[in-house]
Amino acid sequence: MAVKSFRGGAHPPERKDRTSGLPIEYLRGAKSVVIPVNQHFGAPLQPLVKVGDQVKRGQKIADADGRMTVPVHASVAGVVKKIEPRTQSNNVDGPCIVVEADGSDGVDFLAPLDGFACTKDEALARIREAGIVGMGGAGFPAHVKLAPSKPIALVIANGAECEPYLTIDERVMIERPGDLVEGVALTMKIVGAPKGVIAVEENKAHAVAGLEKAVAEKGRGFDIEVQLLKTKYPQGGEKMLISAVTGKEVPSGGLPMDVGCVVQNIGTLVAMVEAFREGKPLIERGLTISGAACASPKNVVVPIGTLVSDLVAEGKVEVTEAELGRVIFGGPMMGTAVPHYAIPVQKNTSGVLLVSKKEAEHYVEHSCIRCGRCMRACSCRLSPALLNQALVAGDWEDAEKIGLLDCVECGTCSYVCPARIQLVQRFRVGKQLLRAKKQKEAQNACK
Amino acid sequence: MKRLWNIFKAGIIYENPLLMLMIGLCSALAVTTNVQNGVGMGLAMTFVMLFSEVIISIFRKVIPNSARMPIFIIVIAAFTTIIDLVMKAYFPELSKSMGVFIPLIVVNCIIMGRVEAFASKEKVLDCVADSLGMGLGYTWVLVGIAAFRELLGNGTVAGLQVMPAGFEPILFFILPPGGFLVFALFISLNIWLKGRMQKAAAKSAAKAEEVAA
Amino acid sequence: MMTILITLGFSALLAFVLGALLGFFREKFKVERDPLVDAVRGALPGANCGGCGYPGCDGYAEAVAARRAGPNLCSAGGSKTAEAVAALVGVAANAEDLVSVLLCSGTKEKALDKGAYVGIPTCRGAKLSTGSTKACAWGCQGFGDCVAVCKFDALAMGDDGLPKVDYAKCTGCGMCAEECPQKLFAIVPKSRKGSVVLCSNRNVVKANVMKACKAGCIKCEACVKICPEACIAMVNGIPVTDYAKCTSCGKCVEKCPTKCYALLETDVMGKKKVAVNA
Amino acid sequence: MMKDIVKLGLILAAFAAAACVGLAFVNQATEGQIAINQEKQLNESLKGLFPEAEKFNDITKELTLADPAVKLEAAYLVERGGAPLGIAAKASGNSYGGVTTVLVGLGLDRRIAGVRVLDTKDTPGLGANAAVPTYFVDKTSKTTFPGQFTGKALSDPFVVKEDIAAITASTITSKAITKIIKASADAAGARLEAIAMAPPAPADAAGGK
Amino acid sequence: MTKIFIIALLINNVVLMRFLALCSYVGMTSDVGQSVGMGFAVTFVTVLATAVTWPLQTFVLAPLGLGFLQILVFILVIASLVQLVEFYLKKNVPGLYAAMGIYLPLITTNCAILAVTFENISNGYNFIESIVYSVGVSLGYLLAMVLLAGVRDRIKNSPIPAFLKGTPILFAATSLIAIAFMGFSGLVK
Amino acid sequence: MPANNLLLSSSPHAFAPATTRKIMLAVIIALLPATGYGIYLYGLPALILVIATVAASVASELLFRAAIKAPRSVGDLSAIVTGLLLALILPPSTPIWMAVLGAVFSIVVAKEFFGGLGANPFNPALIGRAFLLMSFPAAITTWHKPLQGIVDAATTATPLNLVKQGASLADVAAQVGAGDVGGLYWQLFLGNRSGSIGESSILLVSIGGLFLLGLGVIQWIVPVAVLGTTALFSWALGMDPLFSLLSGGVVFGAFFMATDYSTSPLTPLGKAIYGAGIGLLIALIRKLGGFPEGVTYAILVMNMLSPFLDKLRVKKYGYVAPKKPAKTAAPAKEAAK
Ligand SMILES: Cc1cc2nc3c(=O)[nH]c(=O)nc-3n(C[C@H](O)[C@H](O)[C@H](O)COP(=O)(O)O)c2cc1C
Ligand SMILES: Cc1cc2nc3c(=O)[nH]c(=O)nc-3n(C[C@H](O)[C@H](O)[C@H](O)COP(=O)(O)O)c2cc1C
Ligand SMILES: Cc1cc2nc3c(=O)[nH]c(=O)nc-3n(C[C@H](O)[C@H](O)[C@H](O)COP(=O)(O)O)c2cc1C
Ligand SMILES: Cc1cc2nc3c(=O)[nH]c(=O)nc-3n(C[C@H](O)[C@H](O)[C@H](O)CO)c2cc1C
Ligand code: SF4
Ligand code: SF4
Ligand code: SF4
Ligand code: SF4
Ligand code: FES
Repeated sequence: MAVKSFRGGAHPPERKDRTSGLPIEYLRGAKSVVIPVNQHFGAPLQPLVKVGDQVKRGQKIADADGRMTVPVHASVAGVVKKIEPRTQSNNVDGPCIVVEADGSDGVDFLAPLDGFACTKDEALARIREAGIVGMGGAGFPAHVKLAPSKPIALVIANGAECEPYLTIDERVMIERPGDLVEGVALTMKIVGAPKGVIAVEENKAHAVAGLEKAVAEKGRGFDIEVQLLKTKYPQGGEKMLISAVTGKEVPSGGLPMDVGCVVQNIGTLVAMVEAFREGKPLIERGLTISGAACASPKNVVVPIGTLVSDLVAEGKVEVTEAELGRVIFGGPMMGTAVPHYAIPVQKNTSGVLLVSKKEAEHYVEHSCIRCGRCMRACSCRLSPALLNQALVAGDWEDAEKIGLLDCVECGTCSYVCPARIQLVQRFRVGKQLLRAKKQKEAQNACK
Repeated sequence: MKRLWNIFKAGIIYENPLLMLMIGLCSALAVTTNVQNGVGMGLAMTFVMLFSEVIISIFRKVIPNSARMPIFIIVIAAFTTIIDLVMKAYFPELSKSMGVFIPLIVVNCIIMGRVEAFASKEKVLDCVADSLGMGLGYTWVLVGIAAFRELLGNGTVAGLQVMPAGFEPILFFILPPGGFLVFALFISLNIWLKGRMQKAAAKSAAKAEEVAA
Repeated sequence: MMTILITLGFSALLAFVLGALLGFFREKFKVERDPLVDAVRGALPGANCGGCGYPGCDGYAEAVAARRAGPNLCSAGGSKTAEAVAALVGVAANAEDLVSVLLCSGTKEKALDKGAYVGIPTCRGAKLSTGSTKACAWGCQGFGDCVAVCKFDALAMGDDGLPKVDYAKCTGCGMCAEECPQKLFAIVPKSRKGSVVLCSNRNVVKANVMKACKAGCIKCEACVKICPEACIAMVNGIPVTDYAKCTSCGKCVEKCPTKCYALLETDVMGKKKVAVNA
Repeated sequence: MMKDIVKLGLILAAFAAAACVGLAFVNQATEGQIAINQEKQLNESLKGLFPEAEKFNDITKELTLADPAVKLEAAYLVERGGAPLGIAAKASGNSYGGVTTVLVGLGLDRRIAGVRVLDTKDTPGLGANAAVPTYFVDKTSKTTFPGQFTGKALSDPFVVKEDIAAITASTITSKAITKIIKASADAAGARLEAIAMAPPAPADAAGGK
Repeated sequence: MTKIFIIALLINNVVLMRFLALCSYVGMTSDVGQSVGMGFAVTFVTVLATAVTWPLQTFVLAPLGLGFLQILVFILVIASLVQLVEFYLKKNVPGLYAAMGIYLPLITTNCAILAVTFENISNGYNFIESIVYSVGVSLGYLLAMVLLAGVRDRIKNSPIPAFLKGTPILFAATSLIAIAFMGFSGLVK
Repeated sequence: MPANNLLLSSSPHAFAPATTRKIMLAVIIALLPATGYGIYLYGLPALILVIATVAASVASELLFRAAIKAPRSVGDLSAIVTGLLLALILPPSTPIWMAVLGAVFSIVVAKEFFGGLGANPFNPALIGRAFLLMSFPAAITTWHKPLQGIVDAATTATPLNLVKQGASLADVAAQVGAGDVGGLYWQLFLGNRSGSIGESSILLVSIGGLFLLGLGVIQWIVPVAVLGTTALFSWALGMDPLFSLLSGGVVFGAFFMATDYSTSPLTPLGKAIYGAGIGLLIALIRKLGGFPEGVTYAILVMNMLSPFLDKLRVKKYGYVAPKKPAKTAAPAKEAAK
């Protein structure tokens, strides 16, 4: 099989060996959960419950009207204790519903539905009602992504898992290949794509045999192929993945559907299958808990809203406090560093890293030596060094021309920079300001 | 009298045409390979500036606004020609070594600038003070730069051997790149000095205020 | 003598022709333009030295007239020219002078850090990647983005980690208010008198505020209760003074347990608190 | 409008006329001196080459240079009491930094009577040392670069670093000036042949070098 | 002819080796576009000025014995020329005026132009040579302007020591550019 | 629960091992063979020269930054690289005080004036050399025969000087005692010839260069472009291409100086043009210029073009050509008519 890739990128140490051989542990007995009301990319939700309400597992507890919304469900059965702002994994205080388990196992799932038999609208409605968002990071509502306005030729299952440490997608591919293949088939059915590809990085080549077997057995005759990709960060970035698999590039400012593609994370696909087969909303997810300050690295499935601190308190995760230097929600390349770990797992939390002081290098920005490493590594072929220079100078025109808005914030440039320049952070700030500036200009133009 | 003195003083430091206003640079760099040239150029400039300012100040009321520029040019050009001819006649060597830069006084931004900004508005005596101040300000910088360049680049000052015999001249300083660098350092020195002076002034002012309070 | 005659004839002829040509062309190709440009142009020395960074005096005059450039860029003309130009473009006196007031007292000592932030030293950058470097989500990040945008040199970063407004220089242009990612500046009339709460923490849980910042408003509502004019009300988690009623009696200031209440005219804008950052 | 134009023209004309007439007077006052300067300069240079000379006849048109890279500026037949002493040629050519102008004198003995570097645009301290009277290629005998040519015969090789000492680190200048000298001396020699000036008997040339 | 051109353009570059036209060199190089505009405007006017002053000197001043009026006449003629061109462009070719006209007033006092017209005469160039020389000099000016603009662009965000910020660093940069230009010396012998 | 002491950083939270310091260290290591050989060829004076320039570079950077109260930066080792490179491109007989002056000029004027590491538009070591060449042309163009000590040994002409003075390759071979032209090539390759301290052995210089290429410290484009175009244009101008590569400082310059990060363009196309420009200028200056060797000036001249070449960027991912507004405007105009 030809191994495919994209131009640019870097290869940070994988550090996956600590968890890649460990089967997923199902830790479903949370005593209480803190469920953030807003976990998706889109309009904010309103809680549907009050303090003191009794809720069942799978019961819808927050929702809103509007296309870009998906509801949130209770992940344990119990009583609503509080609805108050809590720190979320993006470091922002947002409204959360605190549910305390009462030992009952009341379940309130949807009715099972045959995704291959129902209409497209029924299928999309189900996906929304089940609260499914992209679990690969951005948390984009899945029912929106699966109703593209352009014809789709290819569905790609994103099994790249290019972030160091993370192994949960790998475990799913090994342990549940059948569900994954069914998810790909289901997606192909919904978007009407003639072809599906499960894209897997080379370092997970051992999962390929199982996947190919599952395709033969559970593929329902859909044209699904398994494709090996070079192990390289950010192979899993949607745009990079598409150019690696198809050779086509998503046009600047465009979407995958502009080149006839839909990309779905492994976890998302499995969650979809469960939502149809069992009527189970997205109330739990798998993630990798790892890092050198974690004495018991593992792959787990936990209810959404589980506080990492609770897992620690219950002894399910061991932390070497003295060594702890940084807590990261997500992978080390794209994740968010948080000030403590009393923070709930969300729908888009693919990992929690308890990084040791030694790993948490404390760096200072030096001056750019113009080595060009960032340019060679940039997955979007931008010129981070020049972009940085333009931003420091406040030259917005130049920054936009170099491609500020095209940056996918993968962080490869910052990773490779020998001068430790905080390129991506500056780009994020720059994008925020540039967008604000453009909005203002548009407003002025309207006037 | 105090006022004239102040006008005169301004050109020497605070509004020094070369260091502060940064105009009329060309001749300042081109002729400063030795001190004689610097003196010659400075005096020639002063001469043209003095007479141009005086004449224009005298006629300032009769010069119509619309013909201002051409008339200024005529006046300046006339005095430039005079100094050119006089130097050719009586200082042939100096005239030769400064070449085209004597005629170019006519477009020297300093003169045009002062004539427009000052002479066309102010009284004759003020103009004398201003042109002498500006001219002297210009000359001392020229001589300063020239002395520095000549000393390091040739081991001499005004043609007299200053450095010990063993000194190997650093030609860089009398070559064009050296001219640019020395000038850069001169300006920065002046900016630094100005900063110091301002700080000192601010400090004393603050002190005065404190005392008053 | 002959030469002198030739000179006379030649020069007179040349100058006449040139002068006439110029006059003719000027009339023929006359282009209307903003009289202010001409006025400014008139005040400039006309040396066309380019020292201002604009293409000649005309270019600069246009820029000044269009308020794209300040009045003090002409180095050839010196201070006199600058004054003249400034007088020409002098903006009509402001209806009301405005100033900027910082609504946070969370100094380095008083407001707790949430963690050890590393990254670009700007408030916006810090906020974007940490939510807030302070345990208080509303507090000042202390990197001085506001200081950097102030065109009037009216802001300086204090040693205590908070920006200081120099009310002698602040023009109330609002650049800092716009730039601050925490939206901590209020632009108020310079003449305003009365009390103000120098805190923006909207967390309604008292314990949370106390944990985060020793200078924060802990929602005890002592100010609301003590005000004899009943002019303070809690709005969105923070006390707000009604300036129509406030008499600057200072009772709320006295009563506030964390001392985050202050009087605008003395504590904020008065000489008393303006720490000159030496 | 017409009136304005005429008025503008007249004012300008008045100023210009006044200025120019003034200049004309200054010019008249200095003209003589400048001419004297120039002549004196030329005379001094020429006299430097031929101290006994009394008269210089311009024969610029009569000399032709073989080397196209060297340009003849002027040439004079030097006379004393009606009898020719030699030819002085002013010629220029490109050197390191631009055009260099040299005055070369050739005696009847077909030896170089002297050389003056009149103008050089070469680097001060390097090539320009050719025109510096205190720069010596031979410190012991205090011979300047142009000085070393005095007394050289036309038949000499004129090769830098062989029979001609170079200015330190300025081979280009040295070669360029040598080329100008050689070319103009050759032309002068040819002219002397043409006007049938036989070289004097060898005994007379003893004073050469 | 090539020699005259190369020498004027590189070896004796007006700005870098001869220190002419420095005021606009410092003032008009804050961005590359500006420096190109100024450079072409100067080229245009220099050639025009040469085309007018050379015949004026050769056919009028010299025969009439009015050589001493050279300075006055040349500067007047150039100044008027610039004015005329400016008036003309402003009214009739506003597009070009927007691009170039704004630089014209600066040119009146650009000493390089006047120097070229003087040197055409003092170097004894014929008409064609004078034109070539003027093009060479002004393109040399353009080149120096563009190079400095490039360097300025490159260093605009650099942590330059405070005492050098502003004009000093421009001259220091010019010094280094001039050092690099020494490499062209001796290229034409 | 730990409080207030965890690191809060923006992603990414991991970094590649390369740091500025390690990169500079690699360059120093790559230069060691050539440096050692230079010391072997010219003895103690060469060693003293190297030590002097390095010390002067480091000291001037330290002192200057202390004087302007900038953060100390000698830890990044770049000053050592500059000092070392400067020594290696000077004649072995350069008086120490001159070399020190050159090093100070390199660091202070060419580097620190512009903001220090990475901000300098011109190659500091080459500016230092050009400054010395300009200031003391005699001293910096005096060469010595290798392996004879330089205290009282005779000066000599370098092979390039000989060619400049019109000698043929066979003459040169005879002069340097290499027998035939083939022997001359071999001798030049191994490095038994006069010249600057570090440039002599093409073999050792190339080993250093390949070491840097292998480590990924430098990219292949610039050296290949420089060497290729030097050979090409030398041939086109009627010079021997192989001799052109083997003589003078071309190989040294191509690997160590044209590749200097701060002064060379960032993009592949920019690098290619930059390298080609250097090659062309080297050939031109050698053939027509006032100097026998033109590497210094060729690189410095191209340094000036770097800011422009930086604009030749690679097309970004998903680049779409901007729509020409003219097309939409034209019909509108017609409609208006
Ligand atoms: C730099 C970068 C790296 C990413 N890496 C992965 C990855 O390794 N695995 C993954 O599933 N999604 C990854 N994503 C998210 C994908 O781009 C994409 O959003 C996701 O695969 C879409 O599936 P979802 O909507 O089901 O999450 C990455 C995104 C970016 C910007
Ligand atoms: C800045 C500089 C200026 C120079 N000026 C001259 C010069 O005016 N005349 C000259 O012949 N050589 C000059 N040279 C030296 C030549 O470039 C070249 O090194 C020399 O002609 C070779 O001669 P050599 O064999 O005596 O070393 C200069 C060199 C430099 C670096
Ligand atoms: C990178 C580098 C650049 C150099 N640049 C020059 C230069 O521009 N001019 C010069 O005369 N010598 C330069 N040199 C020194 C020359 O190599 C010297 O002229 C050389 O010894 C002559 O070459 P050859 O020994 O092959 O004849 C440079 C040396 C190096 C290593
Ligand atoms: C590959 C490479 C080449 C370098 N070449 C030079 C050089 O030619 N001259 C120099 O002064 N420094 C050189 N340095 C060191 C450093 O980059 C130099 O000091 C910077 O130019 C200073 O900003 C080099 C460094 C590297 C990594
Ligand atoms: S973060 Fe942006 S600029 Fe940096 S490598 Fe990724 S896409 Fe490129
Ligand atoms: S990787 Fe860092 S040091 Fe290198 S060019 Fe990019 S920003 Fe500069
Ligand atoms: S007031 Fe705002 S902008 Fe200013 S330092 Fe504080 S957070 Fe930053
Ligand atoms: S609590 Fe109030 S005073 Fe303290 S940091 Fe927050 S906003 Fe500032
Ligand atoms: S441009 Fe030459 S003096 Fe101003």
